[in-house]
Amino acid sequence: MKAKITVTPKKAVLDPQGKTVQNALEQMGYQGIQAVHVGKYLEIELQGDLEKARRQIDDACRKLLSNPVIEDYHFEIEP
Amino acid sequence: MKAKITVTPKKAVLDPQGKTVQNALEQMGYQGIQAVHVGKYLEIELQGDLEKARRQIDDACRKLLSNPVIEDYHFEIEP
Amino acid sequence: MNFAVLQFPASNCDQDALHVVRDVLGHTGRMVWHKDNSLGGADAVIVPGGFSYGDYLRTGAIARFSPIMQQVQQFAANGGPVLGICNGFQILCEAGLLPGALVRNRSLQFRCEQVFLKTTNSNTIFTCEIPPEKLLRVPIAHGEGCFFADEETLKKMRQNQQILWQYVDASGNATEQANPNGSVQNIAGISNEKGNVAGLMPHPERASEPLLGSADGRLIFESMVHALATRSVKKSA
Amino acid sequence: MAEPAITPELIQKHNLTPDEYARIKDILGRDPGYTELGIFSVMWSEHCSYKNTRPLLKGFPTKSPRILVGAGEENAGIIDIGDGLAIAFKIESHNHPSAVEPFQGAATGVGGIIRDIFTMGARPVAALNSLRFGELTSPEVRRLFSGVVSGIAHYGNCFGIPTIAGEVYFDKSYEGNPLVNAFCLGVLRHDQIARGAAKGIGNPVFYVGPATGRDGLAGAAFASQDLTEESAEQQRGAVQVGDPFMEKLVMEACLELLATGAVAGIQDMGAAGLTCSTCETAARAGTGIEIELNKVPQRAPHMSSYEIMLSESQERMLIIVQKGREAEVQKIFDKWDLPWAEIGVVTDTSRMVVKHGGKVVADIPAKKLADEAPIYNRDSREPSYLQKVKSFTLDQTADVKDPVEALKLLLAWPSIASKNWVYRQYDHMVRDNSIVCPGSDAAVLRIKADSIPPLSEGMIQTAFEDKYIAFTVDCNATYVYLDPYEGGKIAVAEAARNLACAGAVPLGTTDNLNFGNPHNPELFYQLRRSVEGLAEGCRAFNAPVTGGNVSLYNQNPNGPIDPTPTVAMVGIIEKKEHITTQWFKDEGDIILLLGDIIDKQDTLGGLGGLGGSAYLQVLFSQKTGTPPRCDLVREKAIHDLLRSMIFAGIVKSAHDCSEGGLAVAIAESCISQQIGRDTPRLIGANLDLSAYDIGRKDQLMFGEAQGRIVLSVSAQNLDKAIRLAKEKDLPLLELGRVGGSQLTFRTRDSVLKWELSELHDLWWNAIARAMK
Ligand SMILES: Nc1ncnc2c1ncn2[C@@H]1O[C@H](COP(=O)(O)OP(=O)(O)O)[C@@H](O)[C@H]1O
Ligand SMILES: [Mg+2]
Repeated sequence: MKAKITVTPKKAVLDPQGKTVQNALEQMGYQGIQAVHVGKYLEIELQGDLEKARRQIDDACRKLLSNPVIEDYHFEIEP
Repeated sequence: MKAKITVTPKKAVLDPQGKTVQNALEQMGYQGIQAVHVGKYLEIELQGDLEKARRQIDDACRKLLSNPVIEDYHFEIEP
Repeated sequence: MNFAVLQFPASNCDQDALHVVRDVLGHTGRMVWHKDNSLGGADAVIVPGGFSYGDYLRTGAIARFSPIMQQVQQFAANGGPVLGICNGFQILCEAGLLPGALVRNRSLQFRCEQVFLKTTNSNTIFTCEIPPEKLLRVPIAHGEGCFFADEETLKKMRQNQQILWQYVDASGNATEQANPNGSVQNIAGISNEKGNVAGLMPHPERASEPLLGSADGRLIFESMVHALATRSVKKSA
Repeated sequence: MAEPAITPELIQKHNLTPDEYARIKDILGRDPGYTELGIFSVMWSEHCSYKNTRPLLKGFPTKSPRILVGAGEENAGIIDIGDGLAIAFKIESHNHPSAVEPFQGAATGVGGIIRDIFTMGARPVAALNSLRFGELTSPEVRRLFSGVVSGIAHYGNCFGIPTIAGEVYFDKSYEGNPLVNAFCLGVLRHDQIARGAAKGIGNPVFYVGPATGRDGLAGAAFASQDLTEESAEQQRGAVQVGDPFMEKLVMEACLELLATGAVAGIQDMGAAGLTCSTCETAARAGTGIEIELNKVPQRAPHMSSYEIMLSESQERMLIIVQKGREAEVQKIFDKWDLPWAEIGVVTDTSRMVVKHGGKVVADIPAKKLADEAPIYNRDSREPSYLQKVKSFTLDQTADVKDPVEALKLLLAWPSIASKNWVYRQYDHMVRDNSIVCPGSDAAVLRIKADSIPPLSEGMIQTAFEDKYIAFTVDCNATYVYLDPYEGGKIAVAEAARNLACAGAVPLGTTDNLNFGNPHNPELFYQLRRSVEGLAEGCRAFNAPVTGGNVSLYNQNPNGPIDPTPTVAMVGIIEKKEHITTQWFKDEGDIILLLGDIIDKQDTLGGLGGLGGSAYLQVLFSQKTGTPPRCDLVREKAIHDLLRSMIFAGIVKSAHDCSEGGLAVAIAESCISQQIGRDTPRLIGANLDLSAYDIGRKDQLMFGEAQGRIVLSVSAQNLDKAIRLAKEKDLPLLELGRVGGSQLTFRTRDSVLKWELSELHDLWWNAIARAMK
């Protein structure tokens, strides 16, 4: 199985990186950009039972992979 | 529209972050983990015509958002 | 001898580079703002260290799109000498003026410490004044200095002798231990194929006065000066 | 948006007592609105008003002929260093935010203190940090420790300021409540001093920097209450995130702008953001100020006036511009691609008026709000634990059995071990001025022409000799816990000693008072007594206090932290030839001890310097006993003598004896020079202590008597050194010679040997190992 995890800064939290990238894109002439958010992407290849994996990944996201104070996470598991 | 972009390190590039996360996960007692890859995730909210957006994002990925020497990118656009 | 030191938003070793070429080596030099469209007739360009654009996205990724970089491309294409230090090295790689790329240190930590460098090619305009056997003691200060290039790029670089400096231990061996960031083959600095553009992660401008612990870094600037004096290199627009 | 009604519960939630609320009504002549309540609550929090500590702080010496801007006048004090140049420096705590989110908490702490410095018109050129954590055996502590260190590194490195010195201690009492104190020093010319005053009726008020979000709402208030799960949870709502890239641009732009002369007043938006900066600038100038919140750039939708006024979004500045020169300001901020907005005007009403969409949401007399917070003289009672401490004797403690092992254990103790795991993550060399980097008693920085901010039109900078500034930050909180008064004196004495070892004369001090809840009389006693000790120390070394910071309510469920009055001291070195480092230099040099082996006059505990020692903590897990006394007169005499020897050009190395006593100081002198990555320069020493080995060996080797310095001189200068000591009639003991690849101590009945490579490995790698 493969777990695909995205970790993004909470909306209320300042995302200086996103802002800087947005400015750069506008400088380069790209149009119609309203917001840019930069986060982390993780791919975890793992074996075993799907349900267990789901629980493990969710647990790991909270405990290790994201910083719940400033980040949200989201994941899917591909068989 | 929202463009969801993932940028991942090429296999040949050493990914110490991935290794560290894998070790940490194993330390924490998670089982069956074969590999971990850590990359970037970008969300770009934009307006305008879908096709144009697709071209723009692809262009931006090649020019700015990823470095072809070390990274691969992939994106989807949600209407 | 007239140096142009580029200044990007959050360059922070720009003053240091200018200090060394002007106050220590007694040449002329001036800052060139990243929005400018001219290098003002400089004989050589230094792309200094720092955290241009906060290192956001990728080190050097955004800076390379500044207007001044087109002038640098031109200048380099005409054979003008360009030296990138630390973040400057990263910018030159991103701009395609140098091969490869710089990624996160293997330790995942920023490292600031003295390292020893072996010069692996002494007949370039950046190394000609460095005694072949001499080890340079120069500080590093970076979080993303791990040099990467794929096998065939490395092969070409070796053939063209584009690898200029390697991290070594006190006795000159390029050991695993001596490698502060995980760079392939302990690579600390390289040049382009033509040999007129070079980049390195260590900071020679921080090792150009005995008072600061080492003056070995001077040799790199003095090499550029010597080369320019003896060869005829084009002036910038 | 409907604002909540003011209820007693709401008032209490804002940490305001009924009396304080009555006073507010009194000042306003009516009930406050919700926004006004928030404004008062942050301005009258301990963090902004020092309401519990002001009476104590009055005891600090704050005058000297060199002081250009004194304590409390502005964001930071300023000291003359000659040739028309000056330095501005200050220390600031970010303890509670770092407990909630270590990386961002520490990063924004650094950002905040840097802003305080360039707000004065100075260019920030050096950063220090003083850190306290629980023991590294706890995973949670390791998380906080590495988070804080990488947060400091992230901000300072990116901004481009060398983090050149600091200190780290590990002790159970800080578990869950780490201390993160950040110091910054800047350089400027006398004629470049900027003021945080809203001068000039009719002058426009500018807002510069990123948009305001809900970040760190009321952080000042948060820092002024016990750290509890709930209070922390509130904060998690919107943690402040630092953007060093933005700060670097704001700093360069502000210095450029100040050079134009278009600025009438400037103030950073730190704690209590817009609230504090507007009312303080008005109060300082005796003017009024009026702002319209709809003009304030906002990051989040539908922000209430309460939220906008109390937000602590980072990297923002308030600038009062000379009327008619707005265009110059706009030009510079556009050059640096910085957001700015004109949000208000200076008035003659001496009131702070805040409008939101034209509607007045706050109308408060600025001076009363800023300067007339209630002042409390808290009760203080000698803590009961001190009785037990004082009665401690060594009767139950046998003399050291295995001194060889003991020294190894001490060198590997995280609080004594090398802090290279920390400072190698900090860029401590950027700006090309770091002469003595982290790893010696005090760091030494060069001040050169490019250290000062851009000059105004018509200013001529006459060339000046480079200047050399020395830095240290110190506080042995164990001593302070065991004897707040002596401990306070010792913190200052150790700082001054570290400066003297570098060849420097103290210029001034900034202190950070990290303590527990002031409502607890026993904790307030610690605060009161140690401040008295600090004050006396600063007087003794002519190092007046130019400013500082108070952080109370530092405790966790297990109780308060050890009282930790951190002392950062800055000194000047006259000639570069005087710059001295702590490590031994050459084979054959003579090793001397300036001061006594045992402090015979120590009538306090008579523990021979073992009270509160690292030795008792490491080998017997005992943190007790009366700490060594501190004789300030003698200490000062010792420092003066050391300097006279350094000025005479005969001192090759000087290292102060602190934690771990003589043995640790000698060992560090042998192993602490690092010439390159994984490349120490080890140099042995051969000592004969038999003549002094008359009492207990543990006292001889590991006692921490104060006022002692280990130095080395070349053989031919020995007589000269002895003569100088005789003249001052101070003890200078010959201990042995530098040389070899081992450290050996000859005692009355044995010869103790250590391999340097082993000692270095234990000391250099201890923290890295603990972090694995
Ligand atoms: N957090 C830190 N940041 C930078 N330097 C540090 C830090 N902690 C310790 N150091 C450096 O390590 C050396 C030893 O620190 P310390 O044991 O406190 O010295 P001393 O006991 O002489 O005051 C000093 O040079 C100090 O500046
Ligand atoms: Mg200390």
